[in-house]
Amino acid sequence: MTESLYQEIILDHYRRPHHKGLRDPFDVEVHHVNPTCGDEVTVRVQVVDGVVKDVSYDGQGCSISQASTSVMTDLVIGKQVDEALTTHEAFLELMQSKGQLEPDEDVLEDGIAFAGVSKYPARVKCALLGWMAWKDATAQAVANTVLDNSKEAS
Amino acid sequence: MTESLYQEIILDHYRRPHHKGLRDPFDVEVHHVNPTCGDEVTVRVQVVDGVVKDVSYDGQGCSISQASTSVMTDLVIGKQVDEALTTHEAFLELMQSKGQLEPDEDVLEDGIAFAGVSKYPARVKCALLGWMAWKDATAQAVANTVLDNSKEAS
Amino acid sequence: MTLREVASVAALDVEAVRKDFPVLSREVHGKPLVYLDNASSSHKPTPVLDAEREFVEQHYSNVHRGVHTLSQEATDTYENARTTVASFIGGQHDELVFTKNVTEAINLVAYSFGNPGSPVMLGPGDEIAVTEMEHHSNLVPWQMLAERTGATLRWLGLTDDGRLDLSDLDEVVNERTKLFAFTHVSNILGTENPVDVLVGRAREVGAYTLVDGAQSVPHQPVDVVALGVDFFAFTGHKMVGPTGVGALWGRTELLNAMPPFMGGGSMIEVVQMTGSTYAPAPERFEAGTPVISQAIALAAACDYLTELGLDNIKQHEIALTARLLDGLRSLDGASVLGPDTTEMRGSAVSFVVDGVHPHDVGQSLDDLGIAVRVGHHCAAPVCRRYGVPATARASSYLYNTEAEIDVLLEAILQVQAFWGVR
Amino acid sequence: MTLREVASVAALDVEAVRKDFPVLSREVHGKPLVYLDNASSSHKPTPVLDAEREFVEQHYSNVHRGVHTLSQEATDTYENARTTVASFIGGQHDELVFTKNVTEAINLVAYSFGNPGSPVMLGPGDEIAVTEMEHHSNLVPWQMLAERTGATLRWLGLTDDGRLDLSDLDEVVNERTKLFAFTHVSNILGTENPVDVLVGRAREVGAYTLVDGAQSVPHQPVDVVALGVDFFAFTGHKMVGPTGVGALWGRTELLNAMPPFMGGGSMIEVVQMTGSTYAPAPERFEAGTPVISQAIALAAACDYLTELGLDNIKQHEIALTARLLDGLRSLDGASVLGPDTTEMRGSAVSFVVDGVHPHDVGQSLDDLGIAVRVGHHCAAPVCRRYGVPATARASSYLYNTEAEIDVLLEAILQVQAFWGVR
Ligand SMILES: Cc1ncc(COP(=O)(O)O)c(C=O)c1O
Ligand SMILES: Cc1ncc(COP(=O)(O)O)c(C=O)c1O
Repeated sequence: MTESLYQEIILDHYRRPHHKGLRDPFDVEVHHVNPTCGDEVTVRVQVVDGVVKDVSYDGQGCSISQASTSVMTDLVIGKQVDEALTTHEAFLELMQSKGQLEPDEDVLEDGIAFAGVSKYPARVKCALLGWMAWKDATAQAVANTVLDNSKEAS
Repeated sequence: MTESLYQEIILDHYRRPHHKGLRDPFDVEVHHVNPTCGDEVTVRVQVVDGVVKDVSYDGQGCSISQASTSVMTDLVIGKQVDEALTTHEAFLELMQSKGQLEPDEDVLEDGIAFAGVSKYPARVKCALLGWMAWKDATAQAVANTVLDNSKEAS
Repeated sequence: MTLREVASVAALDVEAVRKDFPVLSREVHGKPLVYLDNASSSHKPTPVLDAEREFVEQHYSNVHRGVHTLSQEATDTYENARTTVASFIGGQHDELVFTKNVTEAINLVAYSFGNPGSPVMLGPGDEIAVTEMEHHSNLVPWQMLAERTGATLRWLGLTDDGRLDLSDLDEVVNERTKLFAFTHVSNILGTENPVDVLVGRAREVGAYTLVDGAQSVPHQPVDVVALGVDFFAFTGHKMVGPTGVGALWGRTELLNAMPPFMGGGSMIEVVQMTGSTYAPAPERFEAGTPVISQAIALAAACDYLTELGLDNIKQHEIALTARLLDGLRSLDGASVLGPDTTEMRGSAVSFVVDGVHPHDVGQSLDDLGIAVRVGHHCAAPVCRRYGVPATARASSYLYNTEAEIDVLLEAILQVQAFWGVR
Repeated sequence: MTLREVASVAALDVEAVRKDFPVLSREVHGKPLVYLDNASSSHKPTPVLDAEREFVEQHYSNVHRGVHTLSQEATDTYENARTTVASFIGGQHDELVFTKNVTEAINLVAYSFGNPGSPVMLGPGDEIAVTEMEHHSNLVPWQMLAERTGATLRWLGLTDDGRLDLSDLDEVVNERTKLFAFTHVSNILGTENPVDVLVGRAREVGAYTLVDGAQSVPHQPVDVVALGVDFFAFTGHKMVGPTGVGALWGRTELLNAMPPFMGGGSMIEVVQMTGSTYAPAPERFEAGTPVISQAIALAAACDYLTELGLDNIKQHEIALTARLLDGLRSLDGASVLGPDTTEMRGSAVSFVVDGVHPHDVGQSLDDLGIAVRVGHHCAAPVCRRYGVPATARASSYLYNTEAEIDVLLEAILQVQAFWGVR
C-alpha cells in the first residue's frame, strides 16, 4: 500500500524520529505552520562559529512532515552553515522536481526516500515544513551573530 | 424586412407622431430614460376633474419607443384616469406576453401593432418607455390633486 | 435501517444515476474509484454538460445588451435559468443574483452592508454574529467587515457532540446585532442547524439573517420562504453543477435598498463621468458579463436533481450516512467528529483514526481508490475546538452506494494495519 | 490593402477556423449568420469545449485541498492553466489571479486599494485618473472607490477623431494621482491607446497603472512586461474562452503587499475566530472554490490562439477593418465614431446611419442574418461626448471573412432603403 510514497526509510523516521524534543541551549526558536493542513513544527537552532551545533524540534503532523524533519536534523547538525544550506537547496530542488530528478544519495542520504513525495504536490509542503523552519531559524541565528559581532566591534 | 416587428402602423406613428412637442398647460412633467439604450422621453400630463385632459411629449429614441409613445397619447387623452390606467395595464400585459396574447383591438386600437414586439425582450422596454413615463406623471398629478383638495378641505 | 429508508433507497435508481457520471467508472491506482469527497465538490452528469454545450454551440452570445437573435436567445435562456434556480429554493426570479460561488455571494452582502448608502450603517458598538462551525467563507468576510467598520464579531460556540451551543444564543444575538450569518448544514461536522430557532432570535432583535446553504441545497429540499431568512447563499459545483457559479437569494425590497458591491457594465442605470446610478436587483449585483453558460448549466443541474427528487436523494443519503456512522462506531480506534446519528444531519462525516495523521489516512485510502478529503475543511476553528489538527471526511451523494461505504470501512481497517495501530 | 496584409490573410486559414465554431453554420431568419458582435463576446471553438469537457468528465475535483488522486490531477491542471494564461500575456505563474471576468479583476484592485493595510491609503486630496473612453467596468469601480475614500476622480478627455486628448495628460495625471486606470483598446471607438506615453507619465508621478486589456488580449500579442504596467486585466469570453473567467495580472511584490478583496476558503493562512492571516498571491485573491474548469478552458483558448498566431489574427483583422472602414466611408449617410484608419486601432467599428436609430439599424440587420451590437456599449460617456444616443457596432474576429464585411455593407444600403433615408 502506497509504496511509492511511504518508503520504509520514511516510516522508520516517522516511528523513531531523530533529535526530537526541544533542547537547550539554542540561539533561535521558530514556529511554522502549514495552513492547508494544520501541521506545526517548532524548531530550535544553535549556531556556533559558523557550524550548526544543534537542531531540536517538536511538532505534530503527518508522517511525511515528521519524518522529513527528522531526516533534516541528521543532515544539518554538525555541518558548516553554508554546507547545510546547500543540502537544504538540494532537498528543495528534489521536492520541486515533480518526480523528474534522480536524487544524489551522497548529499541527501535518507532524504532520497522523499523523491516520490515530489509527485504529490499536496504533500510537498508537508515534506518542506521542518526544512523551511530550520532555514528561517538558522538565517536569524546567523543574522544575530553578525549583529552581535558588529556591536562588539563598534 | 423585419415584417413581424415593424408593422406599417408602427412605421406610420414613427414617421408622423401624434401629439408630439411639449405643450402648456400641464400639471406634471417627468423625464424617463431607458438606461440600456439611452432612449429618453419627457412627458407632460394635465389632469382635470379626473380626466386626462392633455398629454404631450418630446424625446429621442428608436422607432418602437417613439411610435408607442405616439399611440399612447391617442389612447389616453380624453379618457377618465381609471380608464386610461386600464388601457395602460392592457398594453403592459400585451408587452409581457412573449407573443402569446391576442390583443383586444377595442381596447388597444393601434396599440395592437405592438403584439410582435413582445417577442423581442430587448425591445419591450422601448415600447414601454413612454407608457411608463405617462403612468408616473399621471400618478403624480392625481396625488397632487388629492393633496390640494385635502389642503382646501382643512 | 427503517422501512422508510429501505423504500427510499429503492426510489433512487443509483445504478442508473451512476451512468450519468463518466468519472465513476474510472480506476485509481488500479482500483475502482470510490468518490466520497462530495462535500468538497460533486461531479457533473452528462445531461448538465450537454445542456451547457448545446447552449454554447448554438445559442451563445452576451446577454442583456443586444437586439440580434443570438443575443435574445442567450438572454432568454439565461433569464429562464434564473427562474429555475430561484424556484429550486422556493424563491422568485428577481430575488436571485448569480455569483461565481457562494463565497462571492457572502462577500457581496458583507461589502454592500459596509458601503455608503447601506440599509445598516455598521460602526463601533454594532455587532455581527456567526457561529464557531462556519466555513471560512462565512467567517472571514465578516471578520473583514468588522475590521472595516469597527463593528464587533461574536459567535455561538459548539457543544461536545457537534451542535451549536444555544445556551448563549440570547447573549450572542442581542439588540446590538445587525446581522446573523450561519450555516444551514456544517461541511465538517455534518450538523444541520435549527434555522427556525436562530431566525426567531434574530427577528426578536431585528437582525438580518444570512444562511449559508452550500451544504443543504444539494442534498435536501429547501424553501427560503419557509425558512424566513433574509439572505440565502449556495454554490453550483456541490450540486452537480459547474464551477464558476453560485447564487445569492435575497428579499427584493432588501436587495433594492442595498448599494452595489462591484461596479461595471450591466449593473448601471445612468453613467456619467461625475457619477452613476444603478439598476434594480438582481442586475445591480451582476457587474460585467455574467456567468452565462454556468448559470444555464446550474439550471440544468437543478432540473436534474428535481427530476430525481430531493426527498429521494435525502433519504438515500440518510441510509448511507447511517451505515457509515454505524460502521465507524463499531470500529476500534476510530471516532467521529459531529453528531453520531442521522438526526438533523447531512452526509459529511468527519473522523479520526487514532495514531494515524489524517493526511496519512487520506493518502492511504487513495491508494485503495477511495477519495476522501483531509485537513481542516476550511473550518479551522472547528478543529481547534475539538483539539484535532485535521480530520478525514467522507461525504456521500446521490451516486454513492452502500457497497462503497463498506469498501471505505474495510479500507480503514487496512489503513490501521499498515500504520501499525491495530 | 498592402502586400503584408494580403500575405497575412493567407496566413490564417479562415475556412478551417470556421469549422471549429459550430454556430457559424447556423441560419438566422433564413439567412446565414454573420456574427459581427465579437467585441461583446466571441464564440468558442470545439477544441476549447472539448478540453473543458475532458477535464470535467475524467479529472474533476476541487483543487488545492486534497491528497486524493483526482484532487491532485485537478490541482495540477488548474495550476498549469495559470501558467499558460500568464505566459500568454508575458507574465509568470504567481502573478496571475483568476477572476470571473475582467470586471471582477478591476473591482479587486479597487476594493483592495481601499481596504485596511492597502499600499496606498486613499483619502481626500488624493486622485484617481481614468479616461473618458472607459468601459463602465473600468469607470464605475473607481467612482465607487472615490466615493468610499473621499479621493477625487479625474479623466482624460477625447479628441474629435476618437483619440485620447493628451494635451491634458500632465494635469490629469499629477503628483496627487495614486492610480491611473485606462483601457488598452476601446470597445466602442476601437482606439488603441499609447500605453507607453500613459505609463511614462504615471511613472513620473509615482502613480500605479492598471490597464484594461479586455479588447486587446483577444486580438493582438500583448506583453505586460514590455508595457511596463502594474496591473493588467482581461476576460475569457472575448478570446474564444468561456464566460465565468477573467484574469488579473499584477507584479508579485505589489500583489503580496495588497490586502485581500474577498474573504473565504483558500485565501487564508491561519484562521481563528478572532482574526485571520492571509495566503500569498495569487491564492490571496481567489476566495472560495475557483473558476476551475473555466480557467482550464481559458488556457485551452490561449493555446488555440497561440497556435493560429496572434500576429496572423491581428493582420487578418486589420484587413477586415480596413475593408469595413473604406466601405462605410464611401457610403452616403453613414459615419464612423472613432479612428477612421487601421492605425493604432482594433476591429470594433461604431457607426451611425443618419435618420435611423441604432436600435432600428441593429434590428433590421438582424433580419438579414447580421449580428451587430447597438446601444452605448457600456461606455455611455463616449456617446454623450460625441452627441449620439447610441451607435451600431460591427466587430470582427478571427473567423470573419471579407465576404461577411461586404454582406454588412450591402445590408446597410437595404436598411437605409427600408427606413426611407436613401
Ligand atoms: C474594454 C472593456 N473593458 C471591460 C469589459 C468588461 O468585460 P466583462 O464583462 O467580461 O467583465 C469589456 C467588455 O464588456 C470591455 O470591452
Ligand atoms: C458550508 C460551506 N460554505 C461555503 C463554502 C464555500 O463554497 P465555494 O467555495 O463554492 O464558494 C463551502 C464549500 O467549500 C461550504 O461547505
